[in-house]
Amino acid sequence: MTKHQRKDRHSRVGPATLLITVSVFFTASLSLAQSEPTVSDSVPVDSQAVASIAPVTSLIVEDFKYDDGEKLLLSWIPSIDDVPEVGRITGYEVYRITDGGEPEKIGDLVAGKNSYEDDGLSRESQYQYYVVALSDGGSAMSVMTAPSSPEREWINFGRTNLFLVALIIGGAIIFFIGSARRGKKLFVRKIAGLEAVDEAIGRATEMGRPILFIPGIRDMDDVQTLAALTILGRVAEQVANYDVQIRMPVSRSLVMTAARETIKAGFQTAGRPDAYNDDMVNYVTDEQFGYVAAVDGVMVREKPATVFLLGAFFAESLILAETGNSVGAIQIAGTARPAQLPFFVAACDFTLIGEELFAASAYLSGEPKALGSLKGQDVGKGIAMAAILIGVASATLAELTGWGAMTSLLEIMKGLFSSQ
Amino acid sequence: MRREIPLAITIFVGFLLIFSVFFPPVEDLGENFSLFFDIIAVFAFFLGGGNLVRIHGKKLLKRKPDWAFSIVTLVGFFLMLAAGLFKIGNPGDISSNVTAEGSLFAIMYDNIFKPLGATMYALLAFFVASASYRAFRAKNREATILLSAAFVILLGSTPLGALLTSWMPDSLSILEIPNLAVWILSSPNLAGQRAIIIGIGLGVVSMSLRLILGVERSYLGDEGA
Amino acid sequence: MLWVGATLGFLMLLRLIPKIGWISRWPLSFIVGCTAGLYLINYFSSNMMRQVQDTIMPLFGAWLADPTTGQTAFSAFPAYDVVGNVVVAVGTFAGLVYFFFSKEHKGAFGATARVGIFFLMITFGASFGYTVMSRMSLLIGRIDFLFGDWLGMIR
Amino acid sequence: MWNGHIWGMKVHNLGVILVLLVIGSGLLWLLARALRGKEVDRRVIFAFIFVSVAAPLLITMTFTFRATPIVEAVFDKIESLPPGSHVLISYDFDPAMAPEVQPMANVLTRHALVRNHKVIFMCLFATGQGQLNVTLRDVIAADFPDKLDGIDYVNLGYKAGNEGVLNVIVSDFKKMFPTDVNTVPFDSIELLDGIKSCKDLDLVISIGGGLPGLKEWILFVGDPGGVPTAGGVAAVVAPQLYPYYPRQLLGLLGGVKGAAEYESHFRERYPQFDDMPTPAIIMMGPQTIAHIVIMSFIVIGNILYFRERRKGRRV
Repeated sequence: MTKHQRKDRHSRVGPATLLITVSVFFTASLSLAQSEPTVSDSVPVDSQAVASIAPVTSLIVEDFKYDDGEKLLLSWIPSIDDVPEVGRITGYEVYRITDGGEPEKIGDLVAGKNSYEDDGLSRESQYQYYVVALSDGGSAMSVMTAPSSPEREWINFGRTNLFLVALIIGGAIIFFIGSARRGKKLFVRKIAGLEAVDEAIGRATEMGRPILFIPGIRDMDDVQTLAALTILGRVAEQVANYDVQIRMPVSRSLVMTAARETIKAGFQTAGRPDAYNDDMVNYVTDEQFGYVAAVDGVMVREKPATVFLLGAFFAESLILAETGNSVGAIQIAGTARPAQLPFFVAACDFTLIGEELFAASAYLSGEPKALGSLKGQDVGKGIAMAAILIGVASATLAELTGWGAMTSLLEIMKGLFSSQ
Repeated sequence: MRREIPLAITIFVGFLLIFSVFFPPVEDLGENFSLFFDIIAVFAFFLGGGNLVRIHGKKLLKRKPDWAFSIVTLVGFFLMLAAGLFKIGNPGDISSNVTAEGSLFAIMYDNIFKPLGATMYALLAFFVASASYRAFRAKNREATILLSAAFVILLGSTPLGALLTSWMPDSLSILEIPNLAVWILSSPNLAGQRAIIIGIGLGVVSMSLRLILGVERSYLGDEGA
Repeated sequence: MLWVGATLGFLMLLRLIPKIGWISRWPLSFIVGCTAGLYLINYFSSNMMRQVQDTIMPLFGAWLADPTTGQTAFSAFPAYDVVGNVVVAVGTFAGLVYFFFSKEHKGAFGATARVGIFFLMITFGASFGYTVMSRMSLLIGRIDFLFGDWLGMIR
Repeated sequence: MWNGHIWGMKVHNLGVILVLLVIGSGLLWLLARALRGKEVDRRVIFAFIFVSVAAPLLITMTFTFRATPIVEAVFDKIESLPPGSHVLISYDFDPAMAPEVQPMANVLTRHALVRNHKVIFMCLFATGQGQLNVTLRDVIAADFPDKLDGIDYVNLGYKAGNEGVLNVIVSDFKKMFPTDVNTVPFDSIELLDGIKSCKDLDLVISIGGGLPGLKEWILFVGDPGGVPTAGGVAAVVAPQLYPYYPRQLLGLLGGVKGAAEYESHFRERYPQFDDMPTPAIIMMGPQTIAHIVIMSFIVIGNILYFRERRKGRRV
């Protein structure tokens, strides 16, 4: 038996399921009872279908939880004739009546379905539904539901866990930024790729060749591009200090604009605003391989001493890294796209892996505030590690021993990290 | 004021979008953002395109090295722009689709643009070959592990891998190369991927907060002009 | 609502007038704020929460229901699955240790981080293998086009 | 003509031996140079890889493949859905990626149609439309001439907006696709009766390899909408999708190998398609040779490296 066929062994689930089923029946019949005077007498039944198939039962309408009041959730117990393989039921049709108007077919479902989500409704209208079971011989119609409208919820309680965990980790980051600001000393370990940045810029100075900075090929709506720009800010400072050339062909106009501001700021921090000029950054083309061709051209013609490849990279990563290597440049690469990492690891001198890319600017700046955010990030990792440890242990023990306490701990851990 | 207003904007929209996830009535804000972003990006293209024309125009006029290539760039740029803008050769009127069959735009796109792109893309195979000859070396223990894993995967995805270990008894079938390749993908690879992905998740949270709180603000440029 | 985007886009163009060029930082900061805010929760829930939840699993076995009798009984996972589960749990944990910034990689902590690197390297190796496969297919496709469709040498 | 077996593959002609000889002797030459500590120019490597890919294309080698569980899961899902189920196939790739993933799109479409499912086609890549037309021509027009547009399958065409499109269609199809590609209004397409959003679909398949792709389908449609999601991707992104399998991702065809497994499995189950084109299986011939060459490069490169290192130590 495979893992996926596993079932819950706890006997209390049996009665619980029963209880739920009974209560669903109960609420369903209650809601039907309430609507009795207006609806149930007038249930239209297809006369010839009576003999052939049974309709669906216990049709209930509920408000879809945690939306802006646009959805209703229909559920029912399938017709007793809806048996797999035997297949007397060919499907279901869902009808809707809006504000007492004409019925309108809104759904066409295959046999076996027992729910339907009706979206795009208005809070101001009243909706009634019925479901028609179809067979080759005829059809059978269910009772009609009482009029109901979707409700708007202001807070999405389905995401309480997400909110809580995010709050803890976000709070930790903000806390450490704050405590660093108050002057607390924070330790951050060495990150090899970043230790090399100064050296790489220094090398360009010695060789009298430019530095090439490639911020990936995506636009400003990608966090990796933002990460690359924050690193650029630190690199630009050094570039200004060492008085080397920086070349930055980009593939998005917005990135061009933002990169210019970033370099300008870096030059000003270094106290050399006059050395900045707009031509350091130029736009090439949005097209992936057109851009690659242009950057390769720059590499081959200008033979940069140092190449930074930081940001979101796709297939072009290897073309750029290999070309950079062939002109003898020192290359520092980093991306959060795992597929491209092996090539950077192989063809570049230093590689920032995933998270390190996002941490880089904080690390490079050496500013206590920024370093504090790395500390906060570690709190998040600590939580993840603890959760994995406790979760795996409790899951294993719960299965091995069947202790109720372990089972509940497992439920808590799983529940805590369910994020809808 | 030159940095305060932008910072305020960042803080405001940043937190607004974070919280919109938890409040259904404003849940759609994210969708609107993508729309705004596209519009802003279109406007920004005037800057990018203008920059392209300016740089190559300058290169051409001053006869800088390789100025001849600039002619190709500029001709390509303006020809494609005109073809799309004025719908040159389009079968229908001006309202027809840019890429309608028979239009100059479609002809250039299909016969110049697409093959050039595909060619650059296919060059990758050559770079993969030269990288494996030159760069993938067992310099240390880490690199050796990388290489071994790559080897198993490469072998496992060919019939050769199945053949090499087909002599193994059934009880050891797990060690057959294709099965080993699947195991590497679904266990250690999964573990590594997860660690990277979780790390990225946290890294993004921390960096986004730095940006929103204004700890990181170099993209806003200098204090002065 | 579109006018908001259009206005911001227009502000972007003010960059062309040096005197008031700094106003173009407004749309830029709008984009940065939005991207940061949007991705923060997105990445957090799908990358961190989801992956942690998926890693929580029993290692050795589970109680299963017999399909014929309906009785539940403990059944140990096959050794293959057990090894796989242990590797995933240990590897993910060790990988996270590697990314830890606020502790020097020394002693037991350093050893775990080293194990983490090994896992990352296996991941990269697997990626590399699959990428080679992809790139070669690409070249095959291209050459197939050149020789087949274009020169008509094949088939 | 000689008809034997090498490495479990059927060899149809002597050409194979010739090709293997050429490539083998080339590799030996490289090895000999490496043993003497001599590097070769990048251009030699480039030329070599070109020959090793091009030469096997001129001959035919066929293999049989056993489907791995992750591929079989997709097959079983399509097989087990009741006839008439709605299956969406999204073409999220461009011509450059086509050699790898077009075979998947074709065989999956063929399978869905032979099971009498209703197939909805769409693309998230503008250039995916052209690839979709290839399927319409090579699969539907060729093998299913009696299947009708609008009844058995429908082509919704391309919509710009990447993930944004997914974000909308997970709750409302018509908002993004008011008409199909032939401007037939959404409401008057018989096949789409009762399909309001992706949640009403029985299976979603994304074929691709770039951005947006299968991962976005999982995150924006499969997960929030609770729709079974499967896919076929270029091998390069396959390892990143394993974390989603099997909970969020039903099954996956990774690269040419995955496609070849599916083709093999499909042909076994439906012998009437025995003579259908199997581009992926055919491609696995040159693919195998290319892999061997790449592995040899790594080995030779390392021999060179260790020689140099030893020399370096002695000095």
